[in-house]
Parts: sequence; structure tokens; C-alpha cells
Amino acid sequence: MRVSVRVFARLRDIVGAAELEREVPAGASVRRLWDGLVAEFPDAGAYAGSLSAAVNTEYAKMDTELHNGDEVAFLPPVSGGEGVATPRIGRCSTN
Amino acid sequence: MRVSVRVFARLRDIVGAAELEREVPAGASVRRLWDGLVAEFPDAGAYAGSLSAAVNTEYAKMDTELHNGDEVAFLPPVSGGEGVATPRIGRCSTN
Amino acid sequence: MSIARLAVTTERLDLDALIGAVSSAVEADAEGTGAITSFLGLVREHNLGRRVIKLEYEAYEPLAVRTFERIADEITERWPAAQVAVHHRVGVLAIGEASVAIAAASPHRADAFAACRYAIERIKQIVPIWKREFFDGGDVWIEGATADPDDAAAREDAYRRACV
Amino acid sequence: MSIARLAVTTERLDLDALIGAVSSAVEADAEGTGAITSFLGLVREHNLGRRVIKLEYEAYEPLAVRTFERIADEITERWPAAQVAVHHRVGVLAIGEASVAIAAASPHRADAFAACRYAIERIKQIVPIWKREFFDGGDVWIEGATADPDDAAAREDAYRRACV
Repeated sequence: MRVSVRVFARLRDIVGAAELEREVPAGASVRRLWDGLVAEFPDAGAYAGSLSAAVNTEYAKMDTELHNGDEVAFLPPVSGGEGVATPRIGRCSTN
Repeated sequence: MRVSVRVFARLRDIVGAAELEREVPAGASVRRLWDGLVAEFPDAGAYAGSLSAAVNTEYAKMDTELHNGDEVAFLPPVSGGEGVATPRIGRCSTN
Repeated sequence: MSIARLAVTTERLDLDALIGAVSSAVEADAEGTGAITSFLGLVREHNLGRRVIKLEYEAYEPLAVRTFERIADEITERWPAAQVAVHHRVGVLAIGEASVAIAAASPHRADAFAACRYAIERIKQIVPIWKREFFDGGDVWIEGATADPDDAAAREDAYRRACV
Repeated sequence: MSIARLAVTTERLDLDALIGAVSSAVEADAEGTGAITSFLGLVREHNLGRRVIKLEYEAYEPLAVRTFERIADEITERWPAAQVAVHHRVGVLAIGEASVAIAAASPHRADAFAACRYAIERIKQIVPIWKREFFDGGDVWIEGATADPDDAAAREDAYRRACV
């Protein structure tokens, strides 16, 4: 069966494209698809411990089962919000 | 010596004017001036325990000594900020 | 156009102007503004079971502005990188109108939130502003805190509420 | 004019529009809006000793909007009377521009502050948005948190930061 794959940010840079189409066996999991990508793009393997995934624009687990036509997204660690990292300066003591 | 007196909010309603001029003896304190006002306007006495005072637009203590020409303000409890009292509804537990 | 950072006014409050003022103040320092928080206090239609028609705010303006300055100094002492602006409106306000606007800017968000919250807590404690509530059936002066800027316990309470 | 309360956009952020949106949402309920808080996250010129030239934000937009909805639901669960609006900008942003704008409204100020702070903490944890920092000498993707909306510890951490 066929699924589309979306990748973002540095993972997109590694893969060299924002969107791919890939064949996976019937019943394959998100992890199976990911492992295939890492085989193609070894640098992506660095995200093994910090990756998130979504299927059809919902967050999904790595063992989620895929279906023909699914859109699977692989998400490196996120950094929305302010423009840069934000440590604390003032004297609030517990935060 | 002569001082001007400003009163606000409900205290102004009690006194019936926003500003007064009063004679006080040399060396009189804010408290002496206040006691004179309470003698004139007994309802003002209700503020004995909750009053603040200012002399020449700086917060002052009741024992602050007055000088000729001072502007003395008597301030009932304040309520700046939002439009009404603001209790808590949500589930932050310590506030 | 430059506006007073701390003011009592009869005009409608302009939060954007306050945000602009605090933002440029922080940008003058080395790190730059990373976070701006704001607070608007609005006139609510219901209070203690009464239907409110309007509120009237009255200030002892010169002391109110000096007290805003004192609060800004307290904020600088606690959160040296933060800048605040406060405008409080006086006169008659309709339901939904803003009585107070606060903007706080800082390089980092924790300080901007704390400075903004601290400002409103202290305003309610010590700024000589009063409000009269006109409700269905009468009117009443709302009396809150005895204003004492030197009350360390009140200041600590504001700090506790501001600090996560 | 009615705007989307939760959005990813390439346009300059309009905090006033967000404030208007949350204010009318609360006013529809019985108590009315008494407090509106807001947060703006701006692009700072300095980060980790680097001089930043610009930032580029990228989003997985449909999931980002769904995740804003999840955060709004979490806020309703914790602070039933609060309403929030969030717009996050994507594309290239210059120093001083706002990347995220949040407005939170509630009958009472404690809830409005908490809801606003909770929103930005959760956004940083779980919304699929990334930023690339262009600095003097190169560029780097800033990677923060592994996004896991079901991570109870992360959610609790956001709650702790939001709650005074």
C-alpha cells in the first residue's frame, strides 16, 4: 500500500524534500515506515529518541497501524513560541 | 497655620466637599487635623482603622508634623484595578 | 510619538501604545525584548449578585502617578530586565470598558508575566484610586485595601501571586 | 468582523483582534469579562551569545491548529470560565516582530493570567512549529521539546508554571 510522508525542519533538510510517497506492506506500523526512511537517510537516525509522529494530522504512536493513502508526518522536537530560548532573570524563586 | 485638606470617594461624600482649608496649631500632626475633621463630621470616624494619609502628594504617617501651606489628603481604602471584585474560579490551587 | 509610561487618564485606554512604550524601553538594553505581557481590567456587568450599570473611578492623581512610579521601582528591583507601563482610567465607565491597562516587557517570558501580575496586585493594594458602583437600585463606593506602601506583608503577598 | 481564534498565519499578528475575540466569547456567558491578559513572543536579537539576523518559522499547519484546539480544551478543563485565542506566525521574521500572540479572557484576573501562561508553555511543548535561526556566521534549527501531547509530566509542568 502507498502512504505519503511529510517531514519538517532539519528532518526535511536531511531528507531533501518536504513530502515523499512510499510503499509499505499491508499492516505496517509508523515505526516500519520510519525504519525504512532511516535506511534511506541514515542521518535521520539521530531523531530515534526525540521523534514525534502524526497520522492524518493527528498525533500517533510509533506502533500505530497504517492504511493505504495515510498521510504520515515525522516531527523533530518542536520550538514554537518566542523568538529564542527563554531562561529566567528575575527573582521569582520556583520557576 | 493653614493647611488644605483633600478628601476622596465616600469620605468626600461625608465631608460634602473635595477640598477644605483648615487652621491647625503650629506643630500639629496629621492626626490632630484628622481628629478635628472627625469632630466636625462624625461619620468620618468610621475610617479611623482603615485610613491612609498623604502630605504634599507623598504617603505620610498619622504622626507626621504639618507645616503652613501643606496639602493633606485623607484616603479611604482604595479599589483601583478591575471593574469589580475578582475571586478565583479555576483550578490553580494556591491562589 | 512618545507616551507617558505611567498615567491616570480620562481617555479610553490604548494598550497598543503601552506595548510600544515598554517594548522600545527594553530594546534599548542589550538583550532585547523577547516577551510582552499585558493586562486589561474591564468593567463587568455583575458583582456580588448585583447588576452593574456603570462604574465611576476617581483618583488622587499626583499621588497615583507617584505610586505607579513606586511600583515600577519595586518591579525593577525584583525583575531588573523588565519594563512596565500602566494607564488607569478615571471618570464614568460603561460595562466592557477597560479601567486599567498594563504592559510588561522583558527579554524572557517568566519575568514579563511576573512583572505584569505584580503590577496589578500592587495597584489594587496601594494606588489611590476609588470606584463607585452604580447598580440596579442604588450606588456604593467599593472599598478594598487600606493603602500602605510600606506594608511588607502586602508587598510579599503581591510577589507571591506574581511568582510561579 | 470575526476572526479564527486559533490560527497559523503568514500575516503580521494583530493582538487587538485576538483580544476582541476572547472578550466577546466570555461576554456571552453570565459573568462577563473582567480581565484580559495577553502574551506576545518577539524575535530577540541575541541568543546564546549569537547575534541573530532573522528567524524562519515553519509549521505543520493542520496539526498545529488541532493542537491549539487541544490546548484550548485543556484550558477549559482547568479554568472553565476562561477563553483563549492564539495566532502563531510562520515565515521569515525580523528582529522585534511577534512570532506568537495569545489573549486570554476570564471574569477574574487569576484565571486570565494562568490560562495565558499555560497556553504559551503548552505551545512550546507540543505544537508542531519549528524555527530556524539565522545568525552572524550561519544558521541552525532550534530544537526544543519532543512533542507528546499525552505526556502528563509535561502538562503538569505547564500547569505548575501557570499557577501561582
